[in-house]
Amino acid sequence: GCSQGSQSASAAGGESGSSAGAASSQAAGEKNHKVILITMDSIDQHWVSVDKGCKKAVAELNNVDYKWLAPDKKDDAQQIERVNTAIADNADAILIAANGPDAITSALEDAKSKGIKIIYVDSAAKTEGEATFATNNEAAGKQAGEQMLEALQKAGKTSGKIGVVNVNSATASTVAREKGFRSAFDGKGYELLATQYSEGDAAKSQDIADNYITQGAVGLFGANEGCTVGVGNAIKGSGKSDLVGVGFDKSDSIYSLIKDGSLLCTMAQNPEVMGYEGMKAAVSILSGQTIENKDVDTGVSVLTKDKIS
Amino acid sequence: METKDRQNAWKRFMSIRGVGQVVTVTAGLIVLCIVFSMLSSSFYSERNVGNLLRQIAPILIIGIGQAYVLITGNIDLSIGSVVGMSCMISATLMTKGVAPFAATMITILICLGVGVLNGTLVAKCKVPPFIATLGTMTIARGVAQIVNNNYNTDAIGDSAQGFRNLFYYGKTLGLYNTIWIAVILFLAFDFLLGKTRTGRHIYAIGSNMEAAKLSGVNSVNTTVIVYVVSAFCACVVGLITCAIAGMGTMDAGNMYEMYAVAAAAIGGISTFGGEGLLVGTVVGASIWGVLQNGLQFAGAPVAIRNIVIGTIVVISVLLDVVIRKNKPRKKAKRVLPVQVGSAK
Amino acid sequence: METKDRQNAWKRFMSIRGVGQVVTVTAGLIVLCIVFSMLSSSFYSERNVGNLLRQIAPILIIGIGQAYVLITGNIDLSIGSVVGMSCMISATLMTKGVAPFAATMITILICLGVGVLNGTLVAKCKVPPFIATLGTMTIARGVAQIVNNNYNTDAIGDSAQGFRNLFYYGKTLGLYNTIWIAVILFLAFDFLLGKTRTGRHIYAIGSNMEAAKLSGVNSVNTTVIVYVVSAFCACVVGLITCAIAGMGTMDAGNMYEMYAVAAAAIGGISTFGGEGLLVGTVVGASIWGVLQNGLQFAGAPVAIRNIVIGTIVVISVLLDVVIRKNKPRKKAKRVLPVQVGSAK
Amino acid sequence: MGEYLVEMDRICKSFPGVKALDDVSFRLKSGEVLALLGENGAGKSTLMNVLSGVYQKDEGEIRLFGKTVEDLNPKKAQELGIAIIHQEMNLCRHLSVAENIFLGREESRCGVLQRKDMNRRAAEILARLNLDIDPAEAVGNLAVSKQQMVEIAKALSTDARILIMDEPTSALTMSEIDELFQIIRRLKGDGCGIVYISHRLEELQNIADRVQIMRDGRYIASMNFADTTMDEIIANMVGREITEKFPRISCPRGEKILEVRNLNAGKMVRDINFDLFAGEIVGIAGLLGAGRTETTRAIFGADPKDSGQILLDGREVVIRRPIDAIRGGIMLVPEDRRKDGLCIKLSVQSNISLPNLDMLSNRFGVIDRKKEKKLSEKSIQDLNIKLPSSTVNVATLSGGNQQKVVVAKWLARNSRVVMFDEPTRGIDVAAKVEIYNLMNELKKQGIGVLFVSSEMPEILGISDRILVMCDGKITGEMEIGEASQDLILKYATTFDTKSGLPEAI
Ligand SMILES: Nc1ncnc2c1ncn2[C@@H]1O[C@H](COP(=O)(O)OP(=O)(O)OP(=O)(O)O)[C@@H](O)[C@H]1O
Ligand SMILES: Nc1ncnc2c1ncn2[C@@H]1O[C@H](COP(=O)(O)OP(=O)(O)OP(=O)(O)O)[C@@H](O)[C@H]1O
Ligand SMILES: O[C@@H]1[C@H](O)[C@H](O)OC[C@H]1O
Ligand SMILES: [Mg+2]
Ligand SMILES: [Mg+2]
Repeated sequence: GCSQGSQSASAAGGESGSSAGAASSQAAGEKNHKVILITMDSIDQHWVSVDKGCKKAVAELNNVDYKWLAPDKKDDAQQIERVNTAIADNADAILIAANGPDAITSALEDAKSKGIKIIYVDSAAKTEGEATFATNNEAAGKQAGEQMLEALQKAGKTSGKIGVVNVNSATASTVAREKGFRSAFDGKGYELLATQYSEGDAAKSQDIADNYITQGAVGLFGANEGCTVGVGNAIKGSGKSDLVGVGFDKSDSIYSLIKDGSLLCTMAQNPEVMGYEGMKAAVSILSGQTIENKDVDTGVSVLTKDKIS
Repeated sequence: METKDRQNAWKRFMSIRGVGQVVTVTAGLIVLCIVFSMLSSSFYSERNVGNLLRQIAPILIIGIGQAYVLITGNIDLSIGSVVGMSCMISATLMTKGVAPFAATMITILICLGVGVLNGTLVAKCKVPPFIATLGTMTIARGVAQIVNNNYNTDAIGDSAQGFRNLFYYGKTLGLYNTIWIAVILFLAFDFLLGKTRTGRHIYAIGSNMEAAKLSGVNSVNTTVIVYVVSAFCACVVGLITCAIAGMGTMDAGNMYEMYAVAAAAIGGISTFGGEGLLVGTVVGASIWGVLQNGLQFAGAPVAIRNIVIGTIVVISVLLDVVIRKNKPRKKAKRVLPVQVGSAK
Repeated sequence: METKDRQNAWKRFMSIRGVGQVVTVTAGLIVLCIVFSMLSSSFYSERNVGNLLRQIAPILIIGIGQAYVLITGNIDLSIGSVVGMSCMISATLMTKGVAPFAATMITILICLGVGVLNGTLVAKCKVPPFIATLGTMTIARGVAQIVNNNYNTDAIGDSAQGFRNLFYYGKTLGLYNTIWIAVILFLAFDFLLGKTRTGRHIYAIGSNMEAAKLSGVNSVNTTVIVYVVSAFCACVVGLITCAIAGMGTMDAGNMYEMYAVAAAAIGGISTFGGEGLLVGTVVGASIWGVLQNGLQFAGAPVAIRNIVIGTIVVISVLLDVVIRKNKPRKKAKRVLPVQVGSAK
Repeated sequence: MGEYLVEMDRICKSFPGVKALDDVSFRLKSGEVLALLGENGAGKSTLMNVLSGVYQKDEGEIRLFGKTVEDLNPKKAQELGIAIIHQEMNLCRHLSVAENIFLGREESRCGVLQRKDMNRRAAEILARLNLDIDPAEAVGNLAVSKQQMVEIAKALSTDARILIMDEPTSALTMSEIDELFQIIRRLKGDGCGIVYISHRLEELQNIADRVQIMRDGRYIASMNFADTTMDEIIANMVGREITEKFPRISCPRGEKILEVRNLNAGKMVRDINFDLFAGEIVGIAGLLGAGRTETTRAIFGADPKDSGQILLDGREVVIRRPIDAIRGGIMLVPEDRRKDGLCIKLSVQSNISLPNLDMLSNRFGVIDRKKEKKLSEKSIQDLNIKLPSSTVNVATLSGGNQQKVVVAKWLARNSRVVMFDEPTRGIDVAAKVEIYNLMNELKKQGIGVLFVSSEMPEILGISDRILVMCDGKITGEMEIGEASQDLILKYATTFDTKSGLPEAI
């Protein structure tokens, strides 16, 4: 059965998929922990995976009321509103992927002052949280750059133009990736073109990538899922198999672009781990335990053709 | 006879510019609140009511601005971008060390400039309002981006804590300051619209530009005024947004012009001009805010939320149309019928 | 005398619905192209021209739809959401194993439903078009989100390669298919608008709804038709978007309704209805596309781009207004009043 | 005369709040011209709109050519052979003449419009009307009278057996009216039935065979035109005798109030000079398009002036905008009341106070509601405007009362000069008399009255002095004693030789 006794459990559906049987075998009288996940948006597969990880933990833990509150797009004001809602909804802990380090800070401090525990997943904000489970984006970006550098050098292209497709200049995580990516080319003799922004829209990213290709770029970087799909498709459409495309995140579309050789690789984050570990940490803290590792790099894996079966 | 008189008085009351719609949607608002309270116990908690009112405030403020413009029969699509501009300019100035008060004043001045530009393009250059403000919408967004060199700003810092409290975090007499700001702006602009000469001129040019002009109304000035009011309201919301985040974000206010139209139109402001009561916008903004907030509490996914909100926008206007249809309507005529002697 | 005749012919040509504006903006387009070619050598390369045309195609297609609606004096704000809906529905179906052809047909059918709804709300229920389509815009976005349970879809897979080639990647006679689709749609809809009875009725209801109705024009049907055309165009662009990414993205088409208005309005379609030539939309969409593309080549930052584009939107319409203003006013007609006998 | 083409029995039609037709019957025979007469709001247009399918009747029976018909709509009525020229101009100004004529009945082959064919056929129809109009010209580019002729051409092009004309001549020129009458006679000869609605009773003697009179939505009388008199018709229309059609009063001429010196504004106001004295009504006569409206607008500041001076009570006043004129005490009751006179979505009170808000508000611009109410109620009383309360929308008033509101807004404040532009156009006899009385009242109070009119009888009947304009200039001036129609016409056609010959006389 589900959710007897707990009024707020599981009025949820879709976005806030409450885990099956979350409240069911709870000992009578003991209150469930209310944990709310707030992501940057509801669009990227990435967040779906974070949510999946959370749900997995919730199913194991069996004493959590879980909701996913997602803004419909990356927007600080919306994210802050979600935090306020979580406070009003009497959350015990908030798992949050901060859009940027500053904007959300006051709202989170407000939450903290109400005794709500903050755990960061994917991206942290400036105010201190109980723990952070995220990719080290700058390092991962640099890794992506090194992959591209290696491939270019192997193909004997020691100079040339490189295009960068990013979400916008406001999303801290992707800006860090770009920074890392660019740093890999310092002093290596390549010309990095001015960044173009696509809001993570795959079609827009592709128009931008097409234009880079026309400008004679030898390599293209996509800073998140939508950007990467656009880059991969543009390379595919150009028919130039010697173009090197490198991106971020994993999705079905990205896999097939890697498989058919349009993309060299993608930096696969581990969003499920972020969700799973984040949720577990939240519950530990709420039950009064302390956790050792407060800053966990959930790591990236470089997914190339041979690593995708 | 007496009941008929009373009936007539009621009918007449309902037929004043937009009163009918206001009554209908207020009823709708109450129903919504009841439904959401039933769906989630936290909805009607003290905490959430304060929160909810604070969420409604910015929508109300831009709704007021849009209502002014709509009553003159025009539209302002630049609202969202002006919010962004205001947010970015004030934040950039503060991060550069300008005192919050000075930063606020400079921001307001620049935003009013957009209003003047809009009004001039529409009234003086006769550019269709939709296109004129579509243009300034794009330009203002560009300005918001260029102001800090295409990056969101850093945190506006501790010296701006007063600013942040004033616009968002602080409370006065138990109510959030944001709510007070909305209340004060509403009262002021309702007074301006309802009780002053300028307000009358706004209705007049929305009802019949030519007749208003021939009655001595300066249509260019009046149009500029409404666009300036709209830009001012957007500017205030931009300052609030800056206070909320404590930093400038370039895409702040995205789509707000549409929320503003929705709030005003749900509240009975005719998009054809000449009619509507500002109090309707309060109800319209409240419906909008309650929907956003309540649907979150009810745990409705984004998709459902959009479908519900869209449907309510359409239905609220549909209701008004249905009500009007049953009201006697005069056909516009080139020649006016006259009833002499026989009229009682 | 003869030169005067020729002058008159020219004047008359320029005064036909929107021709003047088309001529002006075509000149502007040429100037833009020259400027960008000078700024960047790759702009005028064979590769980029093909590319550019392919980038223009979707804007042209939605521009055509919006132009139809604008000519009747209405507006369609739901275009962007229908693009998103079409993209998500077709992709979801294909990932679920539905054959591309069937998926395409089902998608088209559903999108046309939105058109019918829009037309009915506006023409039959008399909901102001701005509000009606603001509502359906929100609803359609909700549908786009709900269709795959609020997730972007997976890749549509290899079996859909034909679909992807047909709408985007393939070439026919040396030109990308996307360009052919735009050309064919343009020719078909230009024919419909310019050469058929339905087209005439579209202009008529935009020019004078009452008169058109009294002449037996079915205004409801005609309005529904234009909204269906608009939804169809948006649907095609949605399919193209799906073909581009090879997957469904929920926020595809965001803001496209505004691009569509800009393309149509720059091209001389009056936002007041009754006039405008579809060929203007080709020029309008081209200007829009050339700006986006050229500014990237010129390395202009996003912010500057927005400012340039916004300014060009305003100027293009301003030019038209100025030209119209300087058009010689009709010379006074001297005519005698009736004076048949005197009253007896 | 032939059998009945139309038999309408006991027709009722209500609009919310108004019973526009109450038990009205109507007959039309083939080969006759029936004049349908009545005051404004009597229900004439509504009856014809029911007949042509624009409105659905609530009760009653309609037989066409002897057969009962139900569910008429404009299209069906047209197919059955009914054509109507509506009272309101009903053309699409963006479309060409030919496109308008064939709107809703376009010819197409395999879906393709036959534009050339339609242009050719339109040219034929226009030629039959002796009209020199290019079928490809956009209607918006034509003069109003030509537009009206296009509407007539459109009606004729359907080869209808029943032709309804609702005030067809209100915008036509003399030669065009002659043309129209000839066509009516020809159609009559062909066995068509024609319904002719007009407030210009003088016209009837040229064409009417029979008259039917309506009042307050009811049938009043019907008779052969030859067997009745104009007085009887008017009495039937109004429900009482109108004793005096032009109630002139005489006042001594006082001092000079207004002086217009060398006024130039645009093409249609050229070197205008005249004076206006207290205690007189000065009529401005002229042909349609002589520039009278533009002259009043220029004086009032509604249009920009190129040069010239305006002196009020001997002192020069600078008028750049209407507000300057209003402050100085110069008022304009504009020509087109719907378009220029009223804010139709606002209350009567708001309309009356609109030009007077400066007097009603303090220096912060806050309106004193009590003062406003007093002012509007006083003018409502003074002008005898009939309404339930001053807060109702003007749209709910009957037309005559709406018109009084337009006048009232200008009389609420102390004025020195009031310019009336065509104040009686399209209104019925009784209402006209009220307007004349009002002008007389102003004249008695020593206010200068300028009275623009295209109706010769009223200009001659009411004015004390007459100015005649032609082609943007004042071409003649006369005291009422020396005035005559012929003299006015002579001055009204004194064109500059430079600017070519008059197009139509
Ligand atoms: N569409 C309508 N809605 C409501 N009332 C209407 C409508 N059309 C006409 N009426 C009312 O019906 C009555 C009859 O109007 P109608 O237009 O038939 O008069 P008319 O005899 O043609 O007058 P006129 O000489 O001024 O043209 C008037 O009181 C008018 O206000
Ligand atoms: N906005 C305009 N555009 C084109 N022509 C105009 C415009 N306004 C006025 N005219 C023309 O200028 C001429 C002078 O008009 P005006 O109204 O001053 O004449 P009038 O003597 O008052 O005639 P009427 O009796 O028709 O009012 C008319 O032929 C009119 O058609
Ligand atoms: O890791 C996140 C992910 O890539 C998303 O798609 O964009 C924002 C990032 O923070
Ligand atoms: Mg009538
Ligand atoms: Mg006139």
